[in-house]
Order: sequence, then structure tokens, then C-alpha cells
Amino acid sequence: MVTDWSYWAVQTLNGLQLSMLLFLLSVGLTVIFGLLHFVNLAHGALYGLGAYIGISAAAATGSYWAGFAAAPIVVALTGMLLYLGLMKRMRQAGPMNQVLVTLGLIFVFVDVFRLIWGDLAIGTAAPAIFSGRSDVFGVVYPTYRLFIIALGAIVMAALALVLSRTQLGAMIRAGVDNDQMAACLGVNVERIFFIVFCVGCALAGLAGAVAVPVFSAHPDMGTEILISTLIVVVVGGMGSLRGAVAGSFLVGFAQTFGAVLVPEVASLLIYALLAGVLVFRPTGLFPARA
Amino acid sequence: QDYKVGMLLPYSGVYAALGKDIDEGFVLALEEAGMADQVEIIREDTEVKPPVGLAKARKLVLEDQVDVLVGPVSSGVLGAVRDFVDQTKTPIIVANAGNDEATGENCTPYIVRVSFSNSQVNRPMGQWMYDQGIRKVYTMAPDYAAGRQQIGAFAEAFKAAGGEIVGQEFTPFRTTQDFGPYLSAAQATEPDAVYVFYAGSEAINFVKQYDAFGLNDTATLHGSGFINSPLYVDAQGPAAVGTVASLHYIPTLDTPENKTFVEAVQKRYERTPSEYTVQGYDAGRSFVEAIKSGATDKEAIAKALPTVEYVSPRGPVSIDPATNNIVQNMYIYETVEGDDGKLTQKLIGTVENVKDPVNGCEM
Amino acid sequence: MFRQSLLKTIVILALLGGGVVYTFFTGYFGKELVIEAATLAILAISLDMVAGYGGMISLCHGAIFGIGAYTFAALTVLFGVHPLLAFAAAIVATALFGAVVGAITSRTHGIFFIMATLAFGQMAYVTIFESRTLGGDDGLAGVPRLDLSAIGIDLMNSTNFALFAIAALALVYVIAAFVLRSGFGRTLVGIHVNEARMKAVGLTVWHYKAAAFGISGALAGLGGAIAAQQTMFVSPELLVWMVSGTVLMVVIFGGIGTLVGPAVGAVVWVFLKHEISSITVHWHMIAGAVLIITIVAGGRGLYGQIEYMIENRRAKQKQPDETNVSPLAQERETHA
Amino acid sequence: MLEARDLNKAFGSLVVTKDVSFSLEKGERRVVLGPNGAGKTTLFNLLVGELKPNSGSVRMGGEDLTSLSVAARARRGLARSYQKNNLFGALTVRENLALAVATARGAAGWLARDTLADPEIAKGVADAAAQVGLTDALDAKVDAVSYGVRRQLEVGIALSTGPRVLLMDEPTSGVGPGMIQAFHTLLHTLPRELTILIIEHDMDLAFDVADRITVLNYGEVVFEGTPDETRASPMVREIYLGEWDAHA
Amino acid sequence: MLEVSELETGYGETRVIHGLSLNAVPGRMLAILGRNGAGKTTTLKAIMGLLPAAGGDIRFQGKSLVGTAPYDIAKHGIAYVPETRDIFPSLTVRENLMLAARMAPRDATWTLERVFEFFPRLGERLNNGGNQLSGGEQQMLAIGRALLMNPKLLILDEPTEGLAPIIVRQIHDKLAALKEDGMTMILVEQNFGFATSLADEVVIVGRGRSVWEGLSADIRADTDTQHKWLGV
Ligand SMILES: Nc1ncnc2c1ncn2[C@@H]1O[C@H](COP(=O)(O)OP(=O)(O)OP(=O)(O)O)[C@@H](O)[C@H]1O
Ligand SMILES: Nc1ncnc2c1ncn2[C@@H]1O[C@H](COP(=O)(O)OP(=O)(O)OP(=O)(O)O)[C@@H](O)[C@H]1O
Ligand SMILES: CC(C)C[C@H](N)C(=O)O
Ligand SMILES: [Mg+2]
Ligand SMILES: [Mg+2]
Repeated sequence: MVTDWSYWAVQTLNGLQLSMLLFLLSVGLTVIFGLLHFVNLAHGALYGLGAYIGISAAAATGSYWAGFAAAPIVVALTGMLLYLGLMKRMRQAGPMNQVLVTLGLIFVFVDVFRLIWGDLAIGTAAPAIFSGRSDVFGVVYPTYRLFIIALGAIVMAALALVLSRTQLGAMIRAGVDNDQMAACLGVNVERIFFIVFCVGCALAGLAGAVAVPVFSAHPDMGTEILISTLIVVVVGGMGSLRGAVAGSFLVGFAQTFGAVLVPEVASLLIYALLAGVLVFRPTGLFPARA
Repeated sequence: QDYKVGMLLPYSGVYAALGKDIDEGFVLALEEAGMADQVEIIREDTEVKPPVGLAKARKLVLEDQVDVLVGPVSSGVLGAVRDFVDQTKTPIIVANAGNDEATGENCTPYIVRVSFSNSQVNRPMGQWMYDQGIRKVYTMAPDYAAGRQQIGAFAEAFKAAGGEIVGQEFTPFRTTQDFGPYLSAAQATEPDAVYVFYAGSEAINFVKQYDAFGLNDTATLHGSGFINSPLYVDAQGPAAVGTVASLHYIPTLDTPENKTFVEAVQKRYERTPSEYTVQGYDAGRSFVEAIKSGATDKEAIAKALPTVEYVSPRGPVSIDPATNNIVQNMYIYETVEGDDGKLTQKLIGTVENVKDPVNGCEM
Repeated sequence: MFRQSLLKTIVILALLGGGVVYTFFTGYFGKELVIEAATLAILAISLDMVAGYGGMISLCHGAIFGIGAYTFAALTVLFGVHPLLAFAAAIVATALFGAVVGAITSRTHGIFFIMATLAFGQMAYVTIFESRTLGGDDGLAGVPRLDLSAIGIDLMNSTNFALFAIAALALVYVIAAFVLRSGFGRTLVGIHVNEARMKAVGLTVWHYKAAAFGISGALAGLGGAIAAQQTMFVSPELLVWMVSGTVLMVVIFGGIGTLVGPAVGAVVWVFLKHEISSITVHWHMIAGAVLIITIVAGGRGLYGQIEYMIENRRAKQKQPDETNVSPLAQERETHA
Repeated sequence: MLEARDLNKAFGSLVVTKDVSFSLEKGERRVVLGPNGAGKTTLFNLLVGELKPNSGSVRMGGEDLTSLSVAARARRGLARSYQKNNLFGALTVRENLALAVATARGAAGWLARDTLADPEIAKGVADAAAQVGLTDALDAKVDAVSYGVRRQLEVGIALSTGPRVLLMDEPTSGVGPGMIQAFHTLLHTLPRELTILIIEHDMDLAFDVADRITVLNYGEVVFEGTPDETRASPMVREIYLGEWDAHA
Repeated sequence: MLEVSELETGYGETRVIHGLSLNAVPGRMLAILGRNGAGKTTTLKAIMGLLPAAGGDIRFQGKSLVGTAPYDIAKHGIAYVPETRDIFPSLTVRENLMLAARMAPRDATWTLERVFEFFPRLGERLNNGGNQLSGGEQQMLAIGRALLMNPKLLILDEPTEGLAPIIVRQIHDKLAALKEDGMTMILVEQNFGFATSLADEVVIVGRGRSVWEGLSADIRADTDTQHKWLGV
């Protein structure tokens, strides 16, 4: 194979970039899923929505950043409607019904996308400042991908701070463990869960907007990405931020270097990884305590 | 109404847009011939799933008693219905699916293909690229039958011409979104050109990322024409400029037949035709020709279809009786920015009357 | 705990009977739908066995179904094995696959179990998709049907084949019900409700999980082998995870943990889907909406809701608080 | 009958069980006392195998159980009831007991017969229910019975497996005087050859049923002796009893 | 301070409490006694708003709590120690406590420090997960957590369950101390001696109704009632 170190450096950056995208995508899911024990299969669809909004907003205003800002907001609003209209009702309904309802939502979203944005894949360009390539320590790499890496890192840090260091984090976890008792301590569980859900959705939307200059948006993109995100979340261990981070890196690098080193089995790799991890760590690598 | 046509196309799923274009092209051909009200069209959605496609084909033939099937887009579906149409002696006019076997070892008198065969589209590029002085080529395609055939045909021809394939990668079909790792690998082999087959959203992702990684500066992107089909070339944006590809049709062909066709499509559907629109049109046109030649029932239509010959928007076309695959020109074009700033196709080479070898077909 | 209640018996018989009658009066495609519904129902029942009663929500039953189909297809098409043998082989193969997956995943629970099974399902899918010998994404064509001419039945005739599928469904239901009302079935529920305590009273849990998954796998495989004969063609699409998702959906839609419900769900789903898709290509949206509504409305699934309401009425008939009061307390009070 | 040798267990840096050794004669009734957090429940977990010791061994009837799984130990007749109810919530009392009886009798795998319909098993269930006074509650759903009833069932399940050695973790916690009485009676009616180890905070009960008493503190055995010796021990009084009879 | 009148409640279909009344007087402790299954816990759940009141009224400082959300009721100043303790497993001991302390005023009488004096054991387990505590430690944590809410009314459901006698003794003294501080309390107990030696008033619940009310001194004397309703 190639011996030139810069080649491996680039591949490492590729792995990093993919990991960060996966992180942005899955962290919302893990927060909702692990903390609310709410199985939101529609998360992928929300990512798709983010992507489409990103494109349309960029097209309308001619600025990528309009999409970057609009996507999380619009998706969060959508999430709000979903929560008030559906999820709230479903919170007590048990995981199975949640799976079903959110599966139903996927179906609806896919067709809504088709109706609004058509069957064809569409895309948008990276923002001017981040287009082209930059030179990091002698390694030439697409600037936009570097931006993704940075963004992922920032979101990571921010969330870590909130969840572990703040009262809010503790309140969320308490509400998850036992909402009745949390209420008895004066915690307005409903409201907190509502906030968490919306934040999770916003992150999905952000991921969509960020991904779209690299990938294209098409009606099934949400369904396609769903599995990888679930794998990330589960491999990492649900509900724990560390889990989402670990999961993203494992899957991201497994996919990247799998593609390079063992292309024959590349597509098997992440599933093997998933199965392997679960067999030896039945609750993922870093499960939230308890 | 004297005839029943069963449209076996994806109206949902990844190829829904392709199905739509083919359908429109077909309808246009009927209207042009003023036969729209003689023909009843029954549409069934294959969902791009072979089992579904087969079930729908069964329904169209056994329940609706159609005289002829039109479609499918996916090679998988065509493979699935092959035995069935053969047994029930139902002619099927293939309007996209490109798998070589359908007009090769698995051919039957009842499969007539007016679209293309996977290798037909790519074979000519081998010699042509060599003639342009390209010597070292790296190839990529999705890892499924169509992908392997399209690349296989090119690689064979290119090597035959004296070129060298410095690397070959088949990426997991429909699960690959980030081509970064593969592109870096390709870059490392320092090829004169990269030759690919990608379609749909994969094509968009690939072209954009190819450009982002700066390969355009070192190695021109070549490929099977689906790579920047007018359907989605806009989504690829500037990244697509400079790509060189071969296909059986481009909307910018400067022939009277094409001009009228493009106008007709513009008028009827308010957009420029894609290769799929033409495939649909020629499916309709060949059906019309078959009828005109006096065919009435399934058997007769099946007999008549291979004999049709006319000048299509894509140039002179005929059916090779040995394989029932279409004989047609291949157009090598470059994607360029037009005067209106929109991307368009600039014809830079034509390979005439490309005809597949019989490869194992016995009628 | 599973009870073959009168309601269950009535509904399943009505379903099967209805199928038979419909088969005789419908056209060609109607029969195809009957067969599709029957095979889907078989798959759904096999899933409900482990999911509804054993608490093992599997997302690889579509794959198992597909493995059944492929085993039958490959053996007959590639190796010219006699269809009957191939049929048996398909069942054995899926039983084994099920048992292995069940054993390996036995330590995982909830979503982790779901994902673990998904992993194995997808591995099977990818392997077949990329296997040249099995025809890759093109699949295998020319799959024969069982030859029952010996007993004067021609399965190439779609009426006969539809009846054959219905019979298979009936058989599968009986087997499932029989297993569930056996000691093994009770144990399965026990594991579902409190696995730790089952261990504490001396059960080697993973043996039973593996066995349950094996049995369920065999039933799913049987369904798959029939599906392969219906289309006389197999392709990797059969194994893709969305199929498992759809089946799971059908199970919940009909009423998870009711055994009859999933069968009802399957039938409703197949015909609903057909009806809607003949109206609009956007049938996904309608179907999705219908699902959401049924769940938000009831939450127990179509059949599940009915059964729940009926059982409840019975429960109310025998006076309630009796059961609630601690017996010791009662006893004390009487002689106080 | 049951023997622990130098058991050690630590959670991270926290040592919860320290060189614990003791042995029970066949039919002996032993009570384990100790302040909260002394490591009593942990000791039970080590004995039945729900926790693996860092060192030391557990033997029953001469056989070394240390490497055996929870289930394997249970099948050899080592049963245990939990401090925190660990029941089959969604099921009825009858079904709870039936599951235990069936498993204990190797009927869990029956494919041809129904363990809920089997007379043999039904008898086992009836007996166990009678012993813990659940006969009238057999068809109540566990979710819907009061805490007291659940405690009865907790012990009932352990008993219904027909153990040789029975470990009970605070069987009477949270139940009223009436039931405690009934529990006294139960202990006296149990077959004499059944070996019993009880964790108990109810001193009347402890001193009433115990042949010997073991006192744990900070994971160590700090005292072992007869009830009277225990009552007399100033150390036990100091770390555990206090003036426990102050308000009886 | 808290008056419950003719309360009717239960679980879904099953009605468990049929017209129960009680009255907690400021600065005094009310003990609710009764057999297993009598309905004590159910009553408390209704007071906390965890179960809907199907009939009757619950007034706290003159204001009706019926229909109020549990978290609001808590904010009114009622703290609850459930019989199942309900420690949050995924929170550490400290976090469990902080959660309760978060709404406390600056000059709060109850602080972490004071709770650790109260239960030194908790101080030693600060970083254990809630699921890594012994039964007794969980009980202490549950009480400590309730105290940190600096409540006006403290409700305890079987606080001595599973505690070593010496701890029971301590808790007895601590509760006595709390009474001194003028804390209003409702205590559900199986331990008759414990309860009556602390409480001022006693309500006995039987079959979901209040069957006896009076001073604890009286019930200690009244052995018939004890036998009839408590099986002592
Ligand atoms: N999983 C765990 N991780 C860390 N520490 C633990 C864990 N489980 C128990 N402990 C600690 O070990 C000590 C002993 O716990 P154990 O439950 O054995 O006490 P116990 O004697 O049963 O007390 P009680 O009478 O209150 O039930 C306690 O201090 C507890 O905090
Ligand atoms: N979740 C429930 N669903 C239905 N009935 C219930 C439920 N919980 C308790 N009950 C019933 O309500 C009655 C009162 O239960 P409750 O727990 O209030 O009794 P208690 O007085 O607290 O007894 P204990 O001293 O055992 O805690 C009991 O008969 C019990 O069977
Ligand atoms: C160009 C593509 C639409 C061809 C199609 N993928 C096929 O299977 O043949
Ligand atoms: Mg304990
Ligand atoms: Mg209670």
C-alpha cells in the first residue's frame, strides 16, 4: 500500500470528519433516546429535513449560512410540533408503540420530501470561505471538511459541559430514572423533556445542514443514515455523551480505514463491529450509569 | 382502445425520477403518433424491488392482460421478470435496465431493449480515451452488477487499446456517502484520469467530493454518462465542469430530430429531456412502429419490434436481431458552463452504430 | 401468559376461512395478495413468539425469512436438490441461524438486543448481496415450486398455491400456540418478565432464549421458503433491514403479544397497502398516517385493543378489590 | 452444609466483604446481623453467585460452588429471597410460584405439557402458597397487591424451589406485626433439615429463630455466637443494637 | 396545615381509598397506622398528586391541592419519603441531594453539612451511584433528600423499614429533634412502638377508611383497637 505519511494523515482526517458528522447526527438521538428512553426513529428524517431546509434557505438567500442557521431552528420547531402532537402522548405508551409511531413518521416524511422537493437528489455548495483546500502541516485537505471537524468538536465540548456540570443535566437524568420522584422534588419533568427533545431535533437539523455541501439531499437520506446513527448510539452506550463520542469515532474510523485497508469486507465491517461490541459489552461501551 | 400497455416502472423509491421521465417520454411518443386514445396505459410501481417488480409484472400480464410491458429501470427487476415474460410470451420493451445478460446469455425474443446495455455505453470510451493520450486510469463504481459491467466493459476496451488500469475500486452500493477515503486512495496512484460509473445521488456526492479533494486539477473525471445526467447535473454545480463522459443521448445534440424533440418536451413538460425521457420516447416510438407494421397481438408485436428502424432524437437506431439490443451512436461529451451560466453538454466525439457482441445470446 | 382464548380461536379461524373463500372468488392478483398476506402473517407470528412473549424484539426476522427463501432457491436452482428436501433444509438452516443468533445475543436486552439482531441480519444481507455465486444483487431466478402432483395438487395453479399458503399459515399458528402454552412457553414469558429471577430459581436462561429463537427462526424460514416459491425468484431485497422493520411494525400494528393480532395485522397491512398504492404513489404517507393514528388511538394494536377490552370486561365481572386486599389482613379481621 | 472461606469483595477501593468465613450445619438456622451497609446483602450475592468474589470460595455439601453460575447453584438447592422485591410483576401470584416450581423440577423445557395445567406443579404451588399464607391471593396480579403481600411472595418463590439451603434477606422488612407473627410460625413449621441463613433487623424474630448469630460490620465478621451471647455482647450492642428494646 | 377530607382514590379502575379524612396540625406529628394493604401509601400518593383524587378534598394551608401537578405540590413545601425510597440510580449520592437542595433559600435550615451530621454514612458514600447503596443507606438518603427541600410538611412512609435497630433509634431521636424544631410531619409506620412514641395524633386506616382517630397516648392504651386494626 501507500507508504507516504501524508496519505495516512489525509485518511485520518477523513476518519475524523466522518466521525464528527456521525457525532452531530447521533448525539441528538442519544440524548433523546438514552435520556427520555424514547425511541425516535424519525430522527433520521429530521436530519433529512435539516438538509432540505439548508438547501432551500441557501438557495433563497444565496448564502450557505442562512441554511446553517435556519435548519436547526426549523427542525426544532418541527420537533416541537411532533412532541406536543405525538411524542408527549407516546411517552407513557412504551417503546414498541414509539417505534411504530416514529416508523410511521419516517414514511410520512419521505413522501413529504418527495412532494416538496421532488424525487431527485439535490445539493448545495460549501460557503465561499470554506471552499477549496487548506494546507495543515503539509497535508492538503478540503477546508469545508476541516470546518465540520471543528464544529463537531465545539458541539461536543458544549454538551459535555451542560450534561455533566449543570443542575439541568442532573434534573434530566433524574427525570429519566423516575419521573414521579423527580416531580416530588419539584422538577417539572414534562418541560425538561420537552426542551431536551427540541435540542435533540435542532442538532439533527444542524447535522443535515452541515452535511449537505458534502452529500446531496434526497428523500430516503433519513432512512439510509438511520442505521449508522443507531449503530453509533448503541455501540457507544446509550444516553451517555461519552458513548456518542466513542461510538462516532469507532464507526467513523472503522468505515474509513475499512474502505482503505479491507475494501472487500468494508460493508460488513460496521455490523461486525456492532455485533462484536454488544456480545462483549451488552450495553455498549459507555452506558449511562444504571 | 385497442392496445394495453403495462408500465413496469419505479414510481417511488430511488429511481422514481427516472420512472417519471420514461413514462413522460412514452406518452409523448404515443401523442406524437396520435395513438394516445388507442392505447390504454396501466402503471405499476416496482418500488425498485425485484420481487415487487415481478409480482407487478404478473399482475399486468395475467390480470390486466397487457399486450406489452414497458420498463424497468433496475436491472434487478429485469432479471426477475425475464423468465416470466419468456414463459408467458409477453414482449417487454426495456426502457432503461442495462444488464448485459438481458440481451446476452439470458436473451429471449420477448425482451427488446431500446435503452442501452451497460457495456455498450462504456466500451467506446476505452479506445477514445487512449486516443486522447490517456494512459493510466483509476476506476470506481458501486459494487453491484450494473457497476461491475459498466466498468468491466470500459477496462477491457481501454486495456485492449494499450492503456493501464492503475487501480480499481467498487464502493458499497447505496451505503457509501463519503467517498473521501476512496478518493484519497485514487489520488495516491497519480492517474492520468479517473473513470467511474455512478448514478443518482451517488453521482452527485461523488462529483462534488471529487472536486473538493482537488482531483480535477490532476486527473480529469471521465465516466459513463449517467455521472452527470441533465437530471441532476445542476445539483453538482461547478464541480461537474470539465467532466468527460459517454452516453447514448445528450439534449444538446444538433440534429433536426432532436431539436423538434427537445421543443416538444419543453412544450409538454416544461423541462429539457434527459436520456431517460428519450428511452421512454423510443420505447413508445418502437411500439408505435411495431403497430404500424400491422402487429396486433403479443406474438406479432414481439416479432415486429426487432425489425423497427428509424431516426430517433438520439440519432439513427435499429434493433440487432441477434440480441434484440439497440444499435445506436455513443456521444462523448464534456460538461461545460453555458452562456446562461447553467451547466450544459458539449459534444466532443461521436462513436457511430455501437453494437454489442452477441455474447452468448441464442434466440 | 398465553391462553388460546375463545376470541383468539374465533378470529384466527375467521381469518383463515375468509382467506380460503376470498381465494375462490378473487382474480389472479387477489390470489397473489392472499399468498403475500399468508407468508407475511407466518413471519409476523414467528416474530411475535419471541418478541411478544419472550421480549426479544428481533430486527433480523426479515433476514431469517430471506435466508429461508435463499436456502430453498439456492439448493433447487444451483444444486438441483429436490424441492421437498430443499424445503426441509430451509427450515433447518433458519432454525440453526436463529438459534445461533439467539445464543450470541442472549446477554443483550432492549434496544441493544434489537440492534444486535439487526447486525446479524444485515451481515446476512450484505453477504448475500455481494455473493457472486448467489447472483449478487440480481438474485436467483427459476425457483421451482413444491411438486405435490403425487397427491393430485398442482401448485403452479395459483388458487392451489394460495390454499397451500393458507394451510401453512394455519400450521404455523398451531405450532406457535402449542409451544406458547407449553411449559417452555411459560418459561419464555418468565424470562421476559424477570430474567434475573429466573436465573435465581435455577434456569440457564440462554439455552431457552436460543431455543426460542431457533423455533421462531424455523417458522420464519418456512414462510421464506414459501415466498421464494410464490415469486419463483429471490433477491437480496428480501433480507434488507426495512423488511424486518415492516414485520415488526405489522406485529405491533396487529397487537404484539397476542399471536392472533400479528396475523390480523399482516392481512390488513397487505390489503391496505395494495388499496392505497392503487390510488396514489404516495401510499407510504397514507400508510404511515394510518399507523400513527391506530397507535395514538389504541396503543394495543388492532386486535390487541379488542382483546384488551373484552378481557377487561371479564375481569370487572368478578369483584375487583377482593384480590387487592392482603389475605393475611383479611384472615386476621374475620376472627377479630 | 454451606460454607464460606475467606470471602473478599471490593467495589473499586471500597472493601465490602473482608475475609468472611463461616459454615452452617445441616438444618442450622443462622441469622446475620449488622449495621446498614455492613455487607450482608453483598455476602448473600457472593454466596449465590450474583457477585464474583475477589478471592475466597463458597462450598455447599462439600462441593465447591465458586465457579458455578447463579442458576447452577440454584439447581443444587441454594435458594435466595431478596431484600428488594424481585418478582414477576406482570403475572399473578400463582404464575410466579409456578415458574419457580417448574424450573426447580426441570419442567421449564416441557414442550408437550403445560406447567400451569400440570397437577404435580399445581400441588407444589399450592403448598408453597399455603406455607407463606398466599392461598387466597393466588390469582391476584403482583402489580396490584400491597407491599406486604409482595414480601410474602418474595419468600414464597424461594421456598417453592424446594431448596436445601435457604437465604432470606430481611424477609419481614416493611410488613406489619400480624405478618411478622405469621412469619415466626412459618419458620417453625419449615422442615427441620432445611438449612436457613437470614438477614434480619427484627430482633425478636432473630433471637427467636436463630441457633447461632453472625454479626458483620464494615464487611468483617466481628462476632459469632448464640442469641444469648449476642444479646450479652457489649460490642454488638454498641455497633448494632443500641437500646433496641427501648420502644417495643 | 394539611386537611384531607372524604378522600376517594385508587388505581385506575380499582378504588382503594373510600372516604378517608385526616388533619395534620402545624408543628405536630400525625401518624397513619394500619395493616399492610390498608391504604396508607395510596393516601400519601394522592396527597402528593401522584394519584388523582376521585372524590373529597386535599387542602394545604387552606389551598386545595386537588388537580395540582406533583412538582407544584412539592414547591408548596411538601416533601415526601416514599416507602420504596426511589433513589435515582443514575445520580450519585451528592447529585441526589443537590437536586433537592437546589430550590432551598440562602438561609435554609437544612444544608448538605447538616444532613451529613444527621447521617454521617452518606458523607462517606458521596460518589456512590444511587444503585450502589445498601438498603439502609438508601433510606437515609431518601430522608436526607427530603430534608434538603426544607419543607413545611414532611411525609415519611415507613422510614424505619430495613434499618438496624441502632439507626432506628437514631432516626427516632432525629425525628424527635425535628419536632422540636417545629417541623410538621406525617408518618406512616408499621412499627407501632416507634410511631406512637413520636406522634401526637394517630389515624388508623382500615380498608381504605379512617377507622380510629385520637391521641397516641390513647391508642397505646386501647389494646382492642390495636388488635382489631393493627394485629399487634
Ligand atoms: N454495586 C456497588 N458498587 C459500589 N458499592 C456498593 C455496591 N453495592 C453495595 N455497595 C456498598 O457496599 C456496602 C454494603 O452493601 P450491602 O447492601 O451489602 O449492605 P447491607 O449489609 O445489606 O446493608 P442493609 O442492611 O442496609 O441492606 C454498602 O456501603 C454499599 O454502599
Ligand atoms: N399499583 C396498584 N394497582 C392496583 N392496586 C394497588 C396498587 N398498589 C396497591 N394497590 C392496592 O391498594 C391497597 C392499598 O395499598 P397500599 O400500598 O396503600 O397499602 P399500605 O397501607 O401502604 O400497605 P403497606 O403497609 O404494605 O405498604 C392494597 O390492597 C393494594 O392491593
Ligand atoms: C443508470 C442506472 C439507472 C442503471 C440502473 N442502476 C440499473 O440497474 O441498470
Ligand atoms: Mg441489605
Ligand atoms: Mg405502604
